Amino acid sequence: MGLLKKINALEPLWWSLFGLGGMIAAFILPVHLFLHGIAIPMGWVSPDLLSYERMMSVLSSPYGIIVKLFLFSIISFPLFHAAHRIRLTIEDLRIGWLNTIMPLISYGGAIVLSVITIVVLFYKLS
Amino acid sequence: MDIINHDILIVGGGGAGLRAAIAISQMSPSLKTAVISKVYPMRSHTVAAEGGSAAVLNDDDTHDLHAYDTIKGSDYLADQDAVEVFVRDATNEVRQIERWGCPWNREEDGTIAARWFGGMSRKRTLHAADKTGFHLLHALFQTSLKFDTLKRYDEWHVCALLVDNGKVGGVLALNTRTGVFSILSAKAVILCTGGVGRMYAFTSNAGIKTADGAALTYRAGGPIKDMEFIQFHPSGLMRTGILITEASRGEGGYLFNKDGKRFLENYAPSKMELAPRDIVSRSIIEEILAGRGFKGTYGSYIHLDLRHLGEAKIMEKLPMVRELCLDFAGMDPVYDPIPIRPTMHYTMGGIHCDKDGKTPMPGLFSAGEAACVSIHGANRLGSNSLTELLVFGARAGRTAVEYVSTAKPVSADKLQSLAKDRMDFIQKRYMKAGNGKEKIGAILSELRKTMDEKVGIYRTEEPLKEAIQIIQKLKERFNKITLTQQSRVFNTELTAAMELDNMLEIAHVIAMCAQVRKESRGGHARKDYPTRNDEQFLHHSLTYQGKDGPRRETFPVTITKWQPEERKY
Amino acid sequence: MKHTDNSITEPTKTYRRIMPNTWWLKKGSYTLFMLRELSSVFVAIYAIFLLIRLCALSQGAEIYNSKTAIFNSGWMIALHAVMWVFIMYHMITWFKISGRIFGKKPLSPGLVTIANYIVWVVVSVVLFLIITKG
Amino acid sequence: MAEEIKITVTRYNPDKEAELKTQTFTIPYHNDWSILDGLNYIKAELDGTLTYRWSCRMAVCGSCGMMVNGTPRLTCSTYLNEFYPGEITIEPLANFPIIRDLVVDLTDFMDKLKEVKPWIIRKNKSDENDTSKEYIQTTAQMDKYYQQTLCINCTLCYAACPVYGLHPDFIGPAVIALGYRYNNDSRDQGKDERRKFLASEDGVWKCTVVGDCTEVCPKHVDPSAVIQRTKVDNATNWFFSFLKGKK
Ligand SMILES: Cc1cc2nc3c(=O)[nH]c(=O)nc-3n(C[C@H](O)[C@H](O)[C@H](O)COP(=O)(O)OP(=O)(O)OC[C@H]3O[C@@H](n4cnc5c(N)ncnc54)[C@H](O)[C@@H]3O)c2cc1C
Ligand code: SF4
Ligand code: F3S
Ligand code: FES
Repeated sequence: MGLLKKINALEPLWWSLFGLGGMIAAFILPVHLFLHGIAIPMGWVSPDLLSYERMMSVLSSPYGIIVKLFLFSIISFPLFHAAHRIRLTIEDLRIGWLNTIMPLISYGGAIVLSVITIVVLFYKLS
Repeated sequence: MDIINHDILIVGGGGAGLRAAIAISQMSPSLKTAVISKVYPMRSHTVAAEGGSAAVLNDDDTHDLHAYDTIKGSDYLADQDAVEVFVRDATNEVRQIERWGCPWNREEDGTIAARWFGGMSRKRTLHAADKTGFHLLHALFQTSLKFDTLKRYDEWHVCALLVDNGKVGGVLALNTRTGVFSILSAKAVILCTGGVGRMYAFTSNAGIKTADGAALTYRAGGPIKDMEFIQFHPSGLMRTGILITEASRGEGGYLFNKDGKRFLENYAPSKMELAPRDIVSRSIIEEILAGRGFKGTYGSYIHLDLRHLGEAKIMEKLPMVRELCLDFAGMDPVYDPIPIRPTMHYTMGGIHCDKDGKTPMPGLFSAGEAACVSIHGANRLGSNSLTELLVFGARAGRTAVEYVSTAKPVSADKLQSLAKDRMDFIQKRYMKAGNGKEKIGAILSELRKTMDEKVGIYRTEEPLKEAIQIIQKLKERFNKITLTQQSRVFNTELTAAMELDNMLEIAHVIAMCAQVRKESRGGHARKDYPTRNDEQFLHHSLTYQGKDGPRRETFPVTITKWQPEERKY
Repeated sequence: MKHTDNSITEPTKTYRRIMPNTWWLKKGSYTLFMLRELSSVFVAIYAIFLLIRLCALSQGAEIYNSKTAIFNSGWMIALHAVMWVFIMYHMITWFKISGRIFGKKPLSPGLVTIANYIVWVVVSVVLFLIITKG
Repeated sequence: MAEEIKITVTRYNPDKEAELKTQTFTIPYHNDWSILDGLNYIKAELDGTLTYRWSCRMAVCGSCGMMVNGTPRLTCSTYLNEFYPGEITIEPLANFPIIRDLVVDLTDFMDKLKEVKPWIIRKNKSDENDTSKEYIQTTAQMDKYYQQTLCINCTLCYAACPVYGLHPDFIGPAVIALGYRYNNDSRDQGKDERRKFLASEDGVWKCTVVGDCTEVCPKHVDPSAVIQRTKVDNATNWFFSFLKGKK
């Protein structure tokens, strides 16, 4: 219980991350998803944009670090955004047993995935 | 029966009651103080006051001028010593409420702003848009919450004063929530129960204004004063009587008859729309009687025109007027004139008390509209009432604190036996009213119709006599009421019956005093005696409950500096 | 309250209504609210997809290309289309709320929301150009 | 035959029955009657036991809130003509315990109202009762909180907020708006004292921005927006005190 209490006490932090993630999701994800998930796979714009070679060259270019930071922020913050909302929604749906451990699962999940993102971006891919 | 002990009990959670409560809590936190109210305090009718609250703040103004305006407005029936105290304390009180958070409108430089109001010779009506009472009440209520020692009985209905040998020892009250009656004992009781408006059909008053305070005092043997003086406000919205504030004229609105004429030039050429309320109301009625009113489904009316003020000014200074018109008359004052006619508005009379809120009964105090100090005399100037709540609420509170420091409580045994008597009475009168078939609703509407028609703006001997007879008949019919509601929890039928009983009692007093006062003064206008008669009637009327109806005495008016003169505007 | 005497406040039985778990189906505005909350699930899924792509990228061309093939399949595109709709809904609601939060005098909520949309258009065009041309 | 309209109301009498019932009345239809006029007609003419609250009948006292066809409304300023010729269903305000018929228990709301310390707090206590002069406050400063002073405590927003229905400990829209009103008053210095309550576990963070509170508010207090602003404010404060090493 102690841990859960501590997590709850960090509410301002979770909420801020939620807000940041929500903003990124609102401003950036629509066009990003449209390109990566629909337009490029459909071939409306050049499919080569996502080819292995191009991706690697972009990431290792002098701007690579900026691209990596960008990728990190559109992965990690939206995850925190979702974590917070899902947690509160589970509470609103009153799924009792899940309720109590939800903070742990959701924020924990977002943290773990963010760490993986960092490892992949900044160690594996460098 | 349960007894709950207090030092001071305030009946009424409106402006006056709360101001008294705060004064006591500040002065003497160790006293057991409680506010008892039949509605949550912030629902009290002070919440509906719109136009403003008068006090001298500006350099071009003086306390003497404010006093003179008030006294002249009162048609010289006000007690001048009380008025002097009133205008002096007023200045501090409006600043105090500012310090407690009231969002008064401001001048450019951030000081409190004032507006014109009827009968005032200076701009001295402070306002918080046109929701002044609302802001004042919420500021008072919210400030009162900071006193942990102040107890509240919300939604408790006071049914009787418990009086031992003329001395007040507490009240008998019904907890509406549980339906249980209890004794709330106290060394001092301050009655702040508001006015009597609901006995009229066309009224600006809320459902709670049912003459309770006056009736409680009257039944307990105390005198009530000047009950014949009822104020009719010129601008009641057609059909409902909902008030369109005088500030709409203060900000420059015009009154037009159906010929498109600003008819006040025939009645009060120097002040026009800003003449005192009694005069403006009568002028409107004259116009309507002369056939110069507009005709509508709910009777004749005249126009209050704000269109020339423009949307921006209306939204800044009179937002509530617009809201009310849109919500309750389906029209927009920015584009159309408002249909209005005079509406019963304010009770100048009330529980007889002095400038410290003291009544002749030891332990009984009063403030606010329920009280008659009297600073309003025969006619109240608009915006003096909210200030009165503050000034005399605070004063009554302080007086009560002084009183309880030496007073002895009435013994518990005595209270029990007094309460038992009252309980028997209540049981018999309201709850087991036996074989009768009378309905509260029917008696009430008959009463309201009678008051509107026969004890209204203009009064004459014959209709007044008829009114008295009708009221007596209604009282008899009341003896045969049957409540359909016999269960305890939130029995609003029971409380409505008690309220109706109170109104019948006080309506009788009003009609009787109006009949006896054979002159016209302020709000009391006799068709058959159209002038003021200082020789015979420059006195207050004090009324006591007699064996068969009200017994009237007279009481001198205090005059200090301002000799009566003709009242012209 | 300092001097309460509890004996007189005998509690009355109040009736408590319990909200059914399906409360959010009872009212249009509540259902829209739930859909908005649901949009965050798709936001998360998209973020995870991106992470998967990056993992694949770090594991070499072969794995990356086979993953990309999956992402290019018809049902994946369909799934993305659904996700896109939800994310657009997220954006609309987000801008509306942010208008209300930041649209205090002298700004108005409408103004802030419009400003949001303008920024959004600019960001989208710039990103589009960078990703496709840069 | 004169026009008529049907009103169905919730009935509950704790002395008698354990469950809620409904009862339908047919009343004459007037196109300028409010729902409250209709209820008053029922009470006077048809059934004196029907129980509900009202007082000002001019939309300012906040007594007469009820669910009208499922939405919280002030019945004194909601008209029959909005529904005619359809039928009207009146229920007690949602999310509150019912005392009797259409009367709900507001104890919880009243307690919370006090908790937020809705009064001017000054560092120097003697300021609070100094009547020698007023505080200076410009109209621009007043604009910062004025909208939130307009709350009439009608609790419609509580009936509209599912979060309050689900978690009755949630402080709720109107009370948070009231805290905001004082926090943003240039005369007040009590923000830190109020924060303990507003930023507590049951405070602003519980709000999931459903937004219905703002939709139903008859006085345009916009609780939804000010709750979010209070979150921003509390989060900022949290980071600052974190940096200063207080947390
Ligand atoms: C529409 C309108 C507009 C007005 N505008 C202005 C204005 O602009 N300026 C101005 O100066 N004046 C104005 N007035 C007059 C002024 O508002 C009132 O005179 C004043 O508010 C009365 O306050 P009060 O505290 O005496 O009583 P109220 O506010 O009426 O409160 C009465 C209290 O007593 C309680 N009570 C009554 N009976 C019982 C009982 N039996 N048991 C328990 N509790 C009881 C009630 O619950 C309530 O709390 C206006 C009045 C009206 C009707
Ligand atoms: S915020 Fe609006 S809805 Fe809520 S109590 Fe206040 S006035 Fe009523
Ligand atoms: S409806 Fe409830 S969840 Fe928040 S925005 Fe309003 S308080
Ligand atoms: S009766 Fe006062 S708000 Fe409706």
